[in-house]
Amino acid sequence: MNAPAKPSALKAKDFASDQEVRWCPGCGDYAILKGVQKALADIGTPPENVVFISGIGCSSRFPYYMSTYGFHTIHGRAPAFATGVKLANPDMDVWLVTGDGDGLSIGGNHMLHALRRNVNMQIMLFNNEIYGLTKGQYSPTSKQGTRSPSTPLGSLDRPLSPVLFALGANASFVARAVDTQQKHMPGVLQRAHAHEGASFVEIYTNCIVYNDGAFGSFSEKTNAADGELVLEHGEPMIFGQDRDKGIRMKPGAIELEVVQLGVDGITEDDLLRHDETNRVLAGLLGAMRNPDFPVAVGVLYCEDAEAYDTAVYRQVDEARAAGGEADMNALLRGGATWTVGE
Amino acid sequence: MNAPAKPSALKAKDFASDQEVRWCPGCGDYAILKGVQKALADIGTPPENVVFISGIGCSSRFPYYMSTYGFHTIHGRAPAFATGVKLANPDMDVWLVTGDGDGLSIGGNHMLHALRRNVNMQIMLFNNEIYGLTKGQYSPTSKQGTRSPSTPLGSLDRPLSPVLFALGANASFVARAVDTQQKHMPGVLQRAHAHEGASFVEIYTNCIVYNDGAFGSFSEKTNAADGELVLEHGEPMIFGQDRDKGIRMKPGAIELEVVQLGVDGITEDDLLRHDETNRVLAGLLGAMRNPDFPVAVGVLYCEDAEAYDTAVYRQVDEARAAGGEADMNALLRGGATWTVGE
Amino acid sequence: MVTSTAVQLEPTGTPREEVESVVVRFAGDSGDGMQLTGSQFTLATALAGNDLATFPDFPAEIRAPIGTTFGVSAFQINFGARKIATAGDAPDVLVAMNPAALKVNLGEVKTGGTVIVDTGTFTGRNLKKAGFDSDPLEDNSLDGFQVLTMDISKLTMEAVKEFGVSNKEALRSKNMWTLGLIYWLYDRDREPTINWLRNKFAKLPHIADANIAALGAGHIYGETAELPGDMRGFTVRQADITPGLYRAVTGAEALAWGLAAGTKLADLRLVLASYPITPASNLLHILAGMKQFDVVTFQAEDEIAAACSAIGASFAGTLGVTTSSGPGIALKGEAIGLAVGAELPLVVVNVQRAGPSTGLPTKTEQSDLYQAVYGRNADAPLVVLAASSPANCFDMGIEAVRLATKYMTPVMLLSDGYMGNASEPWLIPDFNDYEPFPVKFSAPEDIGEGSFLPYARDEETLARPWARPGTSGLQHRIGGIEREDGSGNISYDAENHQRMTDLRAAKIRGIAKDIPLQGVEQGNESGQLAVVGWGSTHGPISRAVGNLRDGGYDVSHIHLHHIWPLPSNLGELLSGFDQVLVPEMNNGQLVTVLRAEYLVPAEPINKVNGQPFKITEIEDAVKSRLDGQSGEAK
Amino acid sequence: MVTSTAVQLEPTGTPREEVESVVVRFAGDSGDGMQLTGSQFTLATALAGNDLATFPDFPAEIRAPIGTTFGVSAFQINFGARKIATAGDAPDVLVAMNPAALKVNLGEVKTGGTVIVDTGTFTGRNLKKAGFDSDPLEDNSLDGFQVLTMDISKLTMEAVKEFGVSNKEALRSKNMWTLGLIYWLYDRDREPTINWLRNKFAKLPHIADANIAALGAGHIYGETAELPGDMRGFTVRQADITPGLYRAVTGAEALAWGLAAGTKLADLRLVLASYPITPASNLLHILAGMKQFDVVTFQAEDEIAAACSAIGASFAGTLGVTTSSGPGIALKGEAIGLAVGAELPLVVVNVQRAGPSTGLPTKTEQSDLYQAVYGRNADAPLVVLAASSPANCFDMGIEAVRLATKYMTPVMLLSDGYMGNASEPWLIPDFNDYEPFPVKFSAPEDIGEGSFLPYARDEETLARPWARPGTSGLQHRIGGIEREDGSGNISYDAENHQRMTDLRAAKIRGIAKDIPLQGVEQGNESGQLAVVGWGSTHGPISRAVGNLRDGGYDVSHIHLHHIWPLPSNLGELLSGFDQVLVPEMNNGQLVTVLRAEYLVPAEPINKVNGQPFKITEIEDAVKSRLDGQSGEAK
Ligand SMILES: Cc1ncc(C[n+]2csc(CCOP(=O)(O)OP(=O)(O)O)c2C)c(N)n1
Ligand SMILES: Cc1ncc(C[n+]2csc(CCOP(=O)(O)OP(=O)(O)O)c2C)c(N)n1
Ligand code: SF4
Ligand code: SF4
Ligand SMILES: [Mg+2]
Ligand SMILES: [Mg+2]
Repeated sequence: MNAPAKPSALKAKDFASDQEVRWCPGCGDYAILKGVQKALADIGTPPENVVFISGIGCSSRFPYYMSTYGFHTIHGRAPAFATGVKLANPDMDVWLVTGDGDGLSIGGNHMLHALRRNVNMQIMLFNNEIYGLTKGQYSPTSKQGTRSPSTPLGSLDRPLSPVLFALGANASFVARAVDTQQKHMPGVLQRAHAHEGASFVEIYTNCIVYNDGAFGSFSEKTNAADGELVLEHGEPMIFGQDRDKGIRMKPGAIELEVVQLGVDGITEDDLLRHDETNRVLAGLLGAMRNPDFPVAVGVLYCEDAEAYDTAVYRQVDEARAAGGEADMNALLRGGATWTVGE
Repeated sequence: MNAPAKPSALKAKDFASDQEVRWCPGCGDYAILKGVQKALADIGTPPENVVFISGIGCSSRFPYYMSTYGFHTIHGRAPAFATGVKLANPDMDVWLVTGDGDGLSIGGNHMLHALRRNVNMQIMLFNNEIYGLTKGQYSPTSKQGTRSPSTPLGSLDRPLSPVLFALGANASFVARAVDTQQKHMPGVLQRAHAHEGASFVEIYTNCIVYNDGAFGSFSEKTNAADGELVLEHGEPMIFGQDRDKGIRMKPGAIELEVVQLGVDGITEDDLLRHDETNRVLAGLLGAMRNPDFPVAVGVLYCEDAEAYDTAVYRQVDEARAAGGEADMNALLRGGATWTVGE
Repeated sequence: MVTSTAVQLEPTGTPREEVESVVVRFAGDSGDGMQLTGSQFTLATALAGNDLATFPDFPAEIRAPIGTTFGVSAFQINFGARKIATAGDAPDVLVAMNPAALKVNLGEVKTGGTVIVDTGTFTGRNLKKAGFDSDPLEDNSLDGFQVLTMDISKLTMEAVKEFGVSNKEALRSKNMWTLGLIYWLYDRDREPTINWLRNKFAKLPHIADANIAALGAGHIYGETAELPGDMRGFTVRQADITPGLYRAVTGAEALAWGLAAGTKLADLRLVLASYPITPASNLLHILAGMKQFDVVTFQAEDEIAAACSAIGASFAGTLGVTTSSGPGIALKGEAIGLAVGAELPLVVVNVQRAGPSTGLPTKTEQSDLYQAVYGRNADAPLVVLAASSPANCFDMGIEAVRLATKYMTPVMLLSDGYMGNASEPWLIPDFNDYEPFPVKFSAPEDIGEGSFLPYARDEETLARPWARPGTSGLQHRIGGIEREDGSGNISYDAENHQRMTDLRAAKIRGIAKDIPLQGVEQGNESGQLAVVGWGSTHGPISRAVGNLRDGGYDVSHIHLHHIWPLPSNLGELLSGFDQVLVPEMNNGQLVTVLRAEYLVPAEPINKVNGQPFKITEIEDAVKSRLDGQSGEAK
Repeated sequence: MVTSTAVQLEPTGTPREEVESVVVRFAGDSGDGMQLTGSQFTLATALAGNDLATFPDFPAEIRAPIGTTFGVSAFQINFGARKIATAGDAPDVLVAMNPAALKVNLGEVKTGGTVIVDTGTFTGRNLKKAGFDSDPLEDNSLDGFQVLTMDISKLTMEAVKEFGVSNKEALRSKNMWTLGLIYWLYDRDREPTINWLRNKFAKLPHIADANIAALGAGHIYGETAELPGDMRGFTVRQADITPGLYRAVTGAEALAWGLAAGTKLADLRLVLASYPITPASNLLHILAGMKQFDVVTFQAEDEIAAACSAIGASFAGTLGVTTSSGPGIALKGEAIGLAVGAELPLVVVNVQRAGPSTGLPTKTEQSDLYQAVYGRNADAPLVVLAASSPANCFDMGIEAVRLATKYMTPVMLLSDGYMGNASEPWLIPDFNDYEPFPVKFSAPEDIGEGSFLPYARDEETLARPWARPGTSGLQHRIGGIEREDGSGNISYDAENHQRMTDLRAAKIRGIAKDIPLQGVEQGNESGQLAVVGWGSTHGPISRAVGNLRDGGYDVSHIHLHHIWPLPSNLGELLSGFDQVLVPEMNNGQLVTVLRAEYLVPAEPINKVNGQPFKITEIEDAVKSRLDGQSGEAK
């Protein structure tokens, strides 16, 4: 699952289409576009074998800006369209772009089922915690109390955490990246690509118009070191400007705590080491939120499992091997027949 | 949240309608009907203040058999109808009946959002791991490899666990019951009723026609003691015919293990005590499956939180208090106006 | 002449009465195996050389409590020496395996018809369950019928006792005993059923033996027992049927095979994405077993996902198909609109059921025509086809694939619950006789210097090109926002939207040039009255018009398989009739389309009770219009 | 006579030319504040006593890069001394704040019209962004127009520099400078705008001051600068308007208020469940701010949930309302079918947009009539209403609530993007003049001895009773499976299904008795040609027919507010005209319904480019039909 990127002659710009990019100036989606084009160049799949599928939303305009095949579909249904593409042709490298509204409000069910089925594709959920395209209504990831055109007195719903939702949906790969972190994002996307099955990547993105600064506590350069925990499989969980803080299991409890290295005799050995294969740990990490905890980014969870589309064609191949050549005339003549003579 | 049942003059039969029950003879849903009528009698809400809402499926015929108000709606959408009822009249005691197909296949999204919003109702998901009404296709909870009319070579999808899904959906109350366990079920339902917000109860039920015996390893009388762990808040996790087995955290790991009391010096004190308020523990318990683990039943998770409909009417009341009497003529005349004279 | 291959007809024992056609209905508890009994009788009847049509009528419950009226399952067959068009208006013979079956079905039996009853089930308890206040065998309820009572339960038990089967298993052979009796009554051969039993119970030979013994016992009972009245068995001559190899086929089978055949002719993989729903699920089940035909099936999480993944599959260069029934089709509307805008091939099958809303899932209706023709937001024209009989589903399946791929458009194909479940004899076609219509995907060399234009158009068909992902140089992006003519790029330009709207409409309208001119099934090309039908009303209309013409009425039968666009000559054709009558199992839908299109004063005959038309209902409607007319020839 | 309350009109400085009506279009970058400018001008114009109509035209992007053509935002107003029916076919005056605005809008300006340009933005970079190869101010592109060029950017900067605002803030006042100029041009009062600015920037007084200074500077520029040619400012006389208190109202506002007013008249709580979608979201936003009117709003997870929770709310005894646009309405189809079957009140509002599929969300169309009338599975009739103008939305909102609650039925109310966003002056009604229609819920005492029958019917309306959960003794169960007449229990009975289908149809058809007879808006009750319209085409048709009648043509204007059922006299009315013409912003939908219902040879005029009809388009269509006719009076 940790397949290294093949050397590739492709450049990021080979994945850019001729269409003018039309997000608001300063929108976080520009940075993600750059990060994705970089990741694709690193991965090296020829553009004609890549398909981008999206729903509806600002983020879902994404496919138009890629030089690959692309389908900008309808609101919330991108996982279903993408599943269809893989069922038709499992050789295509399918990337899905959705938003927090598209993917978790109207499209929550398709997301759920694409994840549990483990259809082989990369799902990038651009989470700006707001409906951008329809001008600023709150979304299922908006913080409680969000004032928006549809909630002038503040929203009342408890928000969803995309990664906890994905883990509950039995996803086999769950990761996080941040629009502003251009160094980190392509690596996460490469990991997602290398994974067989549905790879879910939540990408925080700043909607400068309707929800500016929602992630400033960790996405801004000055806050990243203290606000974020960058996960690496097998590595101890250290963070902080001075790399002097860590995460461990609170003794005697089933919860995490932040500790200070060097204080009370705490050393690196006391810290949790990241284990990507532990779904429960992923849940603990995914639930960490500023300011009490750093926000975990990178690969939270990764589990080996057969991809759905692979299994589908395994069954097709087995049926063909067992059933012999498919003969339409034989099919029509199977079972009880009788002849009426001249 | 542990409100004791009020003494009630109502009997189970006061909740039975005059309609003939039309499930297959031997269907587990009969037992659930009995359990629910018993629980309602114990709770004591007058039938006219109770509303049963269901989707479509064998299980969803439920409302016709209750002497309360009832609405048998359309496939998968019961949580949305129920939300509407609570928005219209938060005083109604709303119970939702759905199946594993109704509630988690077509209806997964509404379930997700009803749970995270924490709309005050009891959601009973009758999980028989199959589509009963449409004659036996596999469902999202069917085990991988299930042979059914739509998967003659075996199903390929990874199943969902309803309780893990609910936890990932940020549900505030998650529990489990079993059709055959008539002593246990009413208590769980009472707890669900006492909880403010969306109470999710997975109820295993046997589809005698299309999936007979799916839960035999713990739902049959002879297997229950060894196959099941009955959860009680604050109590150590002990199970087994001889109450000699227990559950503890595996030392040094974030996972559970089954241990034998008395062996290797293990005592009750080594065992986990159930803590309903720990969502991560609930996830660990919800994931336990036969034969390696007992199946956890009872209240897995329960958290205090304001119900959505309560909050909605809080805002309405605040707006009324602030805005004064609602005057339609004043509304129409608000803002810029001008007079055209005779 | 009929030769039944590898089957020897038994010599007839007693002198038999000859009849031209008969309607038999088997009715019993859901657990009594009436559907099996019916299909075995169908096969035996086909082998005997009769023409036939059948109507299975399932209960809505999976397994209703035994003995209740709502648990009654029935199977009706109409067979004869002449062309049989419907399953028959009213049974000549009713077999009632229990009181509930009698209760539910007696009302439909022809006056003077025969009622065969298993007295073994007429216990007080069962009578009560069926809602009888007194025993209908003892009061006068059955006056006017020829009643044959026998204790089939007991007779079966006796017949099978030597095979060491349990009581329960023994009683399960009752249906075979009954079948044996009916075989005797109509002089059918038992051999194919015996073979079928041996095969079905290959692993349980004692069960096979018991069933075969019961079958034989019922037959012997007919031969030897003193049946009341002048009942001495019947002969139904062989019908005059086109020679060839036949099979029985249900609409579900024929449609599934037709779709697979169509994609083979188009040289495509078929990707079926569906969500179970009565009565469409069978299509999913059948295609799920056809993986060797390059058929991939997918049970989606809901109908929306099914439609969307089918469209995704079409985008990826295979044929996406999605199947459902009315309420499920409603959910697919938004996605179908995308397929219209994106101009991707897609076949949407609607096996209609009685509505509105959940309605009566197990009952038939053809009330989704409005939905098919008009049921989308905005101007979103597509092709609508309707099969007319179980066997016709095969050809309509192929036609749907042909039009979808040739014109890059969604095609809505309408079947219904009746057609889907009923079976009819089918002269099996030779697949090699079908003209292939392989899809030509765009190739890199097609585009020359410029870049690929996904919304360039074929001059003749107005179809856009289809470029398969994976093809180098043809990368393109499409979507639901209005697309620029040619490039397909997003365009908010006003005139482009007008042009694209016009093009989409013209493309679909133009298909009228590519479908057969509308013919007249029976009768003249003009005259006093045309009965215009579509879908599974074909059978009753065809028989009714035949009868009426035999009776001297100037009536013609016009049957539509192409609902949208309509055949280009239809308007002219209809204008040649004084009256146009449109029988529909809905509240009047095709009639609206015809009136709007052609301003012909077409009138509806509606039936919305979940049952197919009776022949007499159509006859009466025509007669009431023509008999009133002054002077002229009837 | 017009008196503007509390506002003094400034004395006119220069001698002015009198004109009867004028069309002005403000166009600029999305960031230039054109919508604000437009609405301020609208208010000032209303205060000046003119009649008016407006058309805001937003870009599809939230914030397109500055200076691009797809980022252009425009606002058009037509005002005059006579009745104004539309926002005007072609601008007399175009204000172009940058090259892109000029590029996009110039084509529509009337020949000889005036073009006002901010030269400060005509930099090489901006010209390129707008797609100009050469500077249109320097080549001959503007020949034939009266061009007023001035460096508005610079003039504004100078006017505001004393207020210590940043450059960026200063430039943001450009729109006020421009508004000042136009105020001068048409002799409008600045005072209300000044008050509005003070109010809006109450917390930023220096910004308010800067804007007010810019407004004044633009005005002074007009008064003092040497404007080219004979441009000397215009006077538009006050129109002859019904006296009373007026306000400007958008369709969204009027509709939201109408729904709230309707539920008040029905004595019900309103529960609005909706999912955001352009151009319907405003309804949700407005109602979300009306909690004190016993309005509960709910942003559901999708449109299906929105429809279902609205229906749930109706089941619970409040009025469920759900609002959306075409694609969202498509998703609600299945749920609406349940409301039809369950016979629950429900108001479904469709603010139509251009389609199919995602289409052009910010452009207008009226192409969802098919979907409204026919777009469900099975026979599922409901009421369809259509508002005809922004202000009319108020009354139609009330009418929707009245019919839904009186007849226990879903009502589909059609608005459109144009109507929703456009504003018009509204003679504010007195809410006390509206007749209340309080719902009478079933009460325990109604049922006497027997049990409650949820499908008993009112003899006159055929409506079933409405029993509110919480009412003792009226517990009942309903659902989507066919319900037994009376008891509402599940019934698979064939004749019951027929009866219920007939009852549902008869109930809706019967509503024709409860709606106004169709009148003629202009012209005679019979004659050569009737133009039949619905929805927001009311404006252009009304003006076109007026013009035509002034020109001696025998034309009448018939406008439908009730689409289904149709008014009972409509067929007869239409039959009195030789020709019937149906202009629609779709590919011909109402025309289909009229042809099918009445067999009248109605002909369509279609326009599907996302823009409202121009008056001349309708005039031309009528003339081409009537001018060709021999001999008779035009
Ligand atoms: C069926 C349907 N319902 C609603 C809409 C309107 N709509 C378009 S995008 C969107 C939400 C976008 O939010 P999100 O997915 O978070 O994307 P963002 O714009 O924030 O990137 C909505 C409600 C639609 N296009 N189609
Ligand atoms: C829109 C729609 N799609 C499909 C169906 C058919 N359908 C009815 S119930 C059901 C699944 C039932 O499964 P489940 O929810 O598990 O209930 P069970 O019968 O097992 O209790 C399906 C697919 C329907 N009624 N409506
Ligand atoms: S509205 Fe927000 S999310 Fe959309 S393009 Fe603008 S900044 Fe980005
Ligand atoms: S099919 Fe299964 S779930 Fe449905 S009623 Fe029968 S036993 Fe119960
Ligand atoms: Mg978003
Ligand atoms: Mg189930």
